[in-house]
Amino acid sequence: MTDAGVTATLDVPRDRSAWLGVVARQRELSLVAIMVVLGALVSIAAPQFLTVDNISQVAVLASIVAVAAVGEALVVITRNVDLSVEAMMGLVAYCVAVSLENHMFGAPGAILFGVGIGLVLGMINGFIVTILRVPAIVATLGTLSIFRGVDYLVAGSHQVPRSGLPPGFTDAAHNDIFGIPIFVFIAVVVVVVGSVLLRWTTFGRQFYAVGSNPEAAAILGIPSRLVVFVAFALCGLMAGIAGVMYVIEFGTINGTSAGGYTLQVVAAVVVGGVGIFGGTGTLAGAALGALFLGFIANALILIGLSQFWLQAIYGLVILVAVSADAYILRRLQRAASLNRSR
Amino acid sequence: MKIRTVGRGLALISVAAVVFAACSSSGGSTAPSTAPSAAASSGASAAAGAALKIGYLPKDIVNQYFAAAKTGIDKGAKESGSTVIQVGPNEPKADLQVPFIKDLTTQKVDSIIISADDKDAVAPDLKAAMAAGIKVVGFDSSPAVGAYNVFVNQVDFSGVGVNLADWACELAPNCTGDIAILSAAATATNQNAWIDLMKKTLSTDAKYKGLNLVDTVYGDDKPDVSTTQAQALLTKYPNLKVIVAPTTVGILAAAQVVSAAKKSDTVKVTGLGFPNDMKPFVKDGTSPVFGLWSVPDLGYLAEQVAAKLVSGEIKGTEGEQFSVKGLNGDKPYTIGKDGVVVLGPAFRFDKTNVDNFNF
Amino acid sequence: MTATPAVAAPPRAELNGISKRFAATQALDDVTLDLVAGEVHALVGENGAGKSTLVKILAGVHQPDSGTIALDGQATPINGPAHARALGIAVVHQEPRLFPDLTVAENVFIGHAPARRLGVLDWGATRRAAKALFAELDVRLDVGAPVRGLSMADQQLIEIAKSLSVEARVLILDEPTASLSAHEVERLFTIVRNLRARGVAILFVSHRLDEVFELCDRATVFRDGRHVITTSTSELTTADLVRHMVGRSVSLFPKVDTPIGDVFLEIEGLTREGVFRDVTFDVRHGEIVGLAGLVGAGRTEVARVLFGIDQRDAGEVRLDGAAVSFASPSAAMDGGVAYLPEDRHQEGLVLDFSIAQNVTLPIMPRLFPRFLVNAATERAVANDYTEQFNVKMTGVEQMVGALSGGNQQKVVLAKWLASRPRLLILDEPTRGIDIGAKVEVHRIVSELAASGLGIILISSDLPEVLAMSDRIIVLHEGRVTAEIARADATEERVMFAATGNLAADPVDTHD
Amino acid sequence: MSAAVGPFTEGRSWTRLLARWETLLLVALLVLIVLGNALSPFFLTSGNFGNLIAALMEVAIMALPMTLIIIAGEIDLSVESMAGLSSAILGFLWAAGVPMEVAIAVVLVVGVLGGLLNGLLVARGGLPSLVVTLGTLALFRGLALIILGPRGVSDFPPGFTEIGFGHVPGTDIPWPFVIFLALALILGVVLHRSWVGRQVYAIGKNTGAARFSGVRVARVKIGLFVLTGLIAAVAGVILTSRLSTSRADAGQGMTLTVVTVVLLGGVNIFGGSGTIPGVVLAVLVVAVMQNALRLAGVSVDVQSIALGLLLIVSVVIPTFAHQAKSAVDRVVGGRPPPADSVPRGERALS
Repeated sequence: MTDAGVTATLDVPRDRSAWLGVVARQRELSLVAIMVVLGALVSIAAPQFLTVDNISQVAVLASIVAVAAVGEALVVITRNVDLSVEAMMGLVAYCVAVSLENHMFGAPGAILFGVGIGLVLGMINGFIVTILRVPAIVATLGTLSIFRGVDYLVAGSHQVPRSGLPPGFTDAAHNDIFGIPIFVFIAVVVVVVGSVLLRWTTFGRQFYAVGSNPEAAAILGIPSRLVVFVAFALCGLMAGIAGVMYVIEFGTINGTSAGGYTLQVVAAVVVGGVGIFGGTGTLAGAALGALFLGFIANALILIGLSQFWLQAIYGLVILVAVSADAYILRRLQRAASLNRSR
Repeated sequence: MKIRTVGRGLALISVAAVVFAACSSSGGSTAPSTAPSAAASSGASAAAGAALKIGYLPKDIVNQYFAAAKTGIDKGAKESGSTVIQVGPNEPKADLQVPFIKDLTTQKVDSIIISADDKDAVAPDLKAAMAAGIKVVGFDSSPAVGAYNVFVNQVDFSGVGVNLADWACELAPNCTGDIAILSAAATATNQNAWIDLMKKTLSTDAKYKGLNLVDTVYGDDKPDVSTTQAQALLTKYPNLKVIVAPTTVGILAAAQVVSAAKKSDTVKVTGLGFPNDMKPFVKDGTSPVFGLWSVPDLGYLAEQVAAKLVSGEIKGTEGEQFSVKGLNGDKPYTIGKDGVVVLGPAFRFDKTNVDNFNF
Repeated sequence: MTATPAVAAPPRAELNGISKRFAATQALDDVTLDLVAGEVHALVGENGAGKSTLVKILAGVHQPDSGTIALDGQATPINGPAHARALGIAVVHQEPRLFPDLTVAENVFIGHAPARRLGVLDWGATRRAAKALFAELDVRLDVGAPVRGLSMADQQLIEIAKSLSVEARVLILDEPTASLSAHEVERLFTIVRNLRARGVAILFVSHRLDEVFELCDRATVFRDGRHVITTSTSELTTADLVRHMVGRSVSLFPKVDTPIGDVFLEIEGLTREGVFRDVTFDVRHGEIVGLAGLVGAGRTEVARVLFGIDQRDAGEVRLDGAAVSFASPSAAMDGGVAYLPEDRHQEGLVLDFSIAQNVTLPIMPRLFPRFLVNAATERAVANDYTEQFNVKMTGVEQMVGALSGGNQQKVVLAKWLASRPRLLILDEPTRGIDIGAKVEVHRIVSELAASGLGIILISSDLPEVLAMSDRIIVLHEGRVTAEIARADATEERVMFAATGNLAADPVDTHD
Repeated sequence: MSAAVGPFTEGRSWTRLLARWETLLLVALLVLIVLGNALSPFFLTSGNFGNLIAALMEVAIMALPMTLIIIAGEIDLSVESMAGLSSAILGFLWAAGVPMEVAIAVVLVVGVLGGLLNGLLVARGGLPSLVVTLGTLALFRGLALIILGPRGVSDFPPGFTEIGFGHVPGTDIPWPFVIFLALALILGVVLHRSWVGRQVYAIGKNTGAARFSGVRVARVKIGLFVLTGLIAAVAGVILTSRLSTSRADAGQGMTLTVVTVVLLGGVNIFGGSGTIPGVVLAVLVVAVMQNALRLAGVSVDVQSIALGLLLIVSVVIPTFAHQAKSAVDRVVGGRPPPADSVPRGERALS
């Protein structure tokens, strides 16, 4: 799928709207381009920026957000939103950590356990939205505090130290497969698999159909409710994976783990060019959005700008991204409508 | 420790509850692991009013630091036959802490033991509590002067500043090179105080002139943020020698990052941390030296002071003396200026002694 | 495509005694229709004649209250849109129902895209197939582009391609040419003809009589939800057809002749790029100026500019000699312009506001200068205007959503009169309301004119335009093609002008 | 989502009154008070009332303009950061020796400007408010951090701290509660008794019709965002005063509670319905619930679970009531099923 772009019929004179069309349809490319330029500039100020170590570090951290963002993107594409991501991640993270600490399972078992919990939580969201008919934003606002509450309840003041986890488990983050950190590998796999399903299966296309024009979808007999439910379930699943990755990366887990991730995840999705009104955007975009935010955070620190600036700059990035989308869309629609006059 | 295993057990029960019984709040009553004594004791206290009733209000009830302190408080409570109500927010936020003071006042507890998230934010309500005849004991992080009867300080602040400087000096090869600070939240009162004192020590004492403090970053006492910050430090300052983290969350994160990055032999980590957390890093040479006070003892002392204040044995006036058995080598404590009692010097942990501690 | 032309076979689709009632209105009353393979069957009638209801029933959107549908002789109830498609019934809707964010190719094949093993969609094949279809239609479309922003015409063609892709056995074209240019219409007709050659049964719903004669083999006329006649087009003249469509027993309420005042609104060379161009006419006090033309001819668009919703690219509008340009509806209202919009539910009314609240909404600031709403005043004002139009209601506190279409429309009128306009623009004021209400609306409108108000009446309902207007301005593809005085206005003249022909050659209408 | 559509659009009959969401809230409130008394002997003790609401004041105050915004079909997630920014600037200026009156004035201006930014981007730029205010949520917090950095400013003049902490003489009603009631009264009148309020409902119910009726939609929306920004700034001042300290992280996490309270008050997240009295009741319900649970020694985690459930249930009940009703209507015939009987999950966010 292409981003919220518009290209008029072939008989459009190739006017200035043409390049806009390209930009709009190739959000991924433009993000990468921006990152390259940004990277170049930063590395002038801070040479360490372009070192393999640094980049892989950024990528590793970003891939956690990226995986969660893929799940969020699935939901947003269907014209919904899931604000409970951070709570799901936190709960999963603690459950995994504590089960390992108490040798309930081996590493694989614990990972499955965590992902499973994520799936269940996601299904709860899906149930509340599609069966109980609660607007997604309200439902997930509610489950955000419910899941977090359960997390506190389960964790109490207990903190699982990294030493409590089986050695080797927590090193996984830094192992790599032919030079690619395993986390990045996971993120890429998630994005590729997800994109394939969205792009090349009928059911996948229905995600876009439901988000793009619910009425038409209904007339075509597309099972909107099922699609939305699945979207939320998968979002939970992704949050589960991200939660496990969180444990592996940070080791020290307590009831507050993963606090504040929802903002990052939604920001990544928006910056990645997934339209908040559904029907547009790609998983790759969302993942790149996550990477982009990670890069900015890292760059700020390296060029010696106090971390107090980070929040403000995140905010600006979101505003700029969404404004740019709207601007491009408007320009192209204008172009198309003018082209209509004969 | 006992608390921990209990915690885990409850945790596992509730985990099961999460997975199978989804999010029914009924789970709440069955697993009050955050406030083990809360529901029970408030009920009891309502019934048997005679017993000494102490409200324990940490910055937040998630941080294991305060859980450790509570073990000490409970120990003391058992001895002085008092009941403890633990209340508090999930996150260390001033505005979240205040309501609990009001509630404790309403519940007419005999004494409040508090670690103030923001010394001024809690002051008005604590004063109100004192006006209502409640003895207020500050510990760990002090409320504003005048808003407590006695403040039990874990350690002499300036002492910590010097300690941090010393350890950094000790770990930096012949006391020279770049060092950086990884602190808690930018607004954390204690850490900021210690950092200032450490900076002063570094700048004033010629002994430290070789040390070059390059940066101070904030990990918000969150493992993930701290980790990110620590990693950034390594990248940003290639010839960094020491990371000083005066926070239990920060030092752990920093140590993990350094040892994961296999830089344990070039970059050292020190600061304030739990022996249990740091043992592996003491052993692998990432963090040969760090410090902390006995947190349970801190809680224990706070409880004893509270009891003595209520019983009238002490008033909290400067110069008063009292002794607590098992603490300070059974030598008496003296209440200092502004009603401050100092637990004692910080412990210095290294491979020789770290295994003897368990908290 | 292997549809064997079945000539002697039973009709592809046969509807018998179909009736359908919506809340207040009887949309269809015991109508019959049969569609034969290899034939183009025209369905004509005015607005509200029941054409689109019938289409929706065939498409499975509505279920008939009574009557039977038989396909190839088999009685087959149509349970829903999906079922209809499965039965080989394809509908090209007037307003395309596409997915703006999906590509052209995908929209064409949504639901039945070519797939490889394991249900993996084969985009290559999809694109190729789509390209082929459009080649067949002689349309140049970038099948890889998203639909959003494509012109109505292009979307229309995508709908048609869609129906080709499912190899429909019954194809319904619901006013497909409404928004197509002459060239595109020709293109479409060629397509339809070779579909017919392939033995598809085609139902062609249209306003444009000339098209009916050009394209269709048989024609069925509906009027007020009833079946009037079905006959071969070769046995019909335009005049007959019009008589069948119009010749209704209920007479419209003709405008009472009132002295026409001076010009107070002058529109000169008004242009909005890509929508309409160089529109010039004027309106006098007490005059009703009909704005006729086919759907998409630019009538509503002109009104939107006059009311300040859209902005013009060129031209001038003068009110009482003073050039005006309204940046917003509220500005236009202050200028004394009122606009009764085409879409009652989306633009005319707040359905779950009470009648009183709807009536006073535009005039709140004026009505309550002291900021606070006085319920009594409000009710009084609402009562005045609603009684004037005798709206059937339990009281002005009643929710508008609970009223019948006709009464809702009266509320909209009341609402706009409450704003004391000098110029009243009515856009399809009687669409979808029953005859009784229609007559009343007409009475009200002509009274308003009599009271000296200048009125612009936009309507696709020719008899209405003819009966109500002092002058008729006819638009075709955004340009004025004729200005016809009441005296010599006939359906034919208007129709011819509206379909782009010169209004000079009036056909014989003496009967 | 809610049975309450505002005094104007509801019949006056008492049966309807019973069906109204506000009535349910009132019942819930009474039940909670009874429970609270059963749970803790201290619940009804004098002085507890003050405590009970004090904790929620900033949230309560910000919930009032948020009500109008959501009724108009938009949302403002940035309020908590605006409160934080206002606290930070206040502290910064005070520390820089600026007189308190001036500092407060500046803070209020900043609030207006922040609201204006949101309003322009949403109403003129036509951007989704959810995303815009998500951006400003981060932006305003960032500015607060940049301005105040790690320090916390205190030592405010006693007169100032009185605003947030003091009580009405002779009672235990905190001043902020008085401010809240006053604001509730004003905004209540504006929303339910003035034509501006009517326009707000119209925009929320049917923007198209409102626009075609000459309602200056963009202007109204901008006005609402400005109002929200201003009041968020006021909340920031009160918070600073109540805690007698100014910190860059002040108010963090409040938006969640604000929105929760508003929705709990029966405001439809998609706009068009909701009332100020409903929200005021919701504030009290939440305050009483939290206070009762705290006094009963129920730990905070259970509280946040309870709040979440409350929020979801508060939507589920009316939704199903509504569906039942419109189903009946359809059987009875006449009125077409209202547009919003579409599954909410499948509708666009506002």
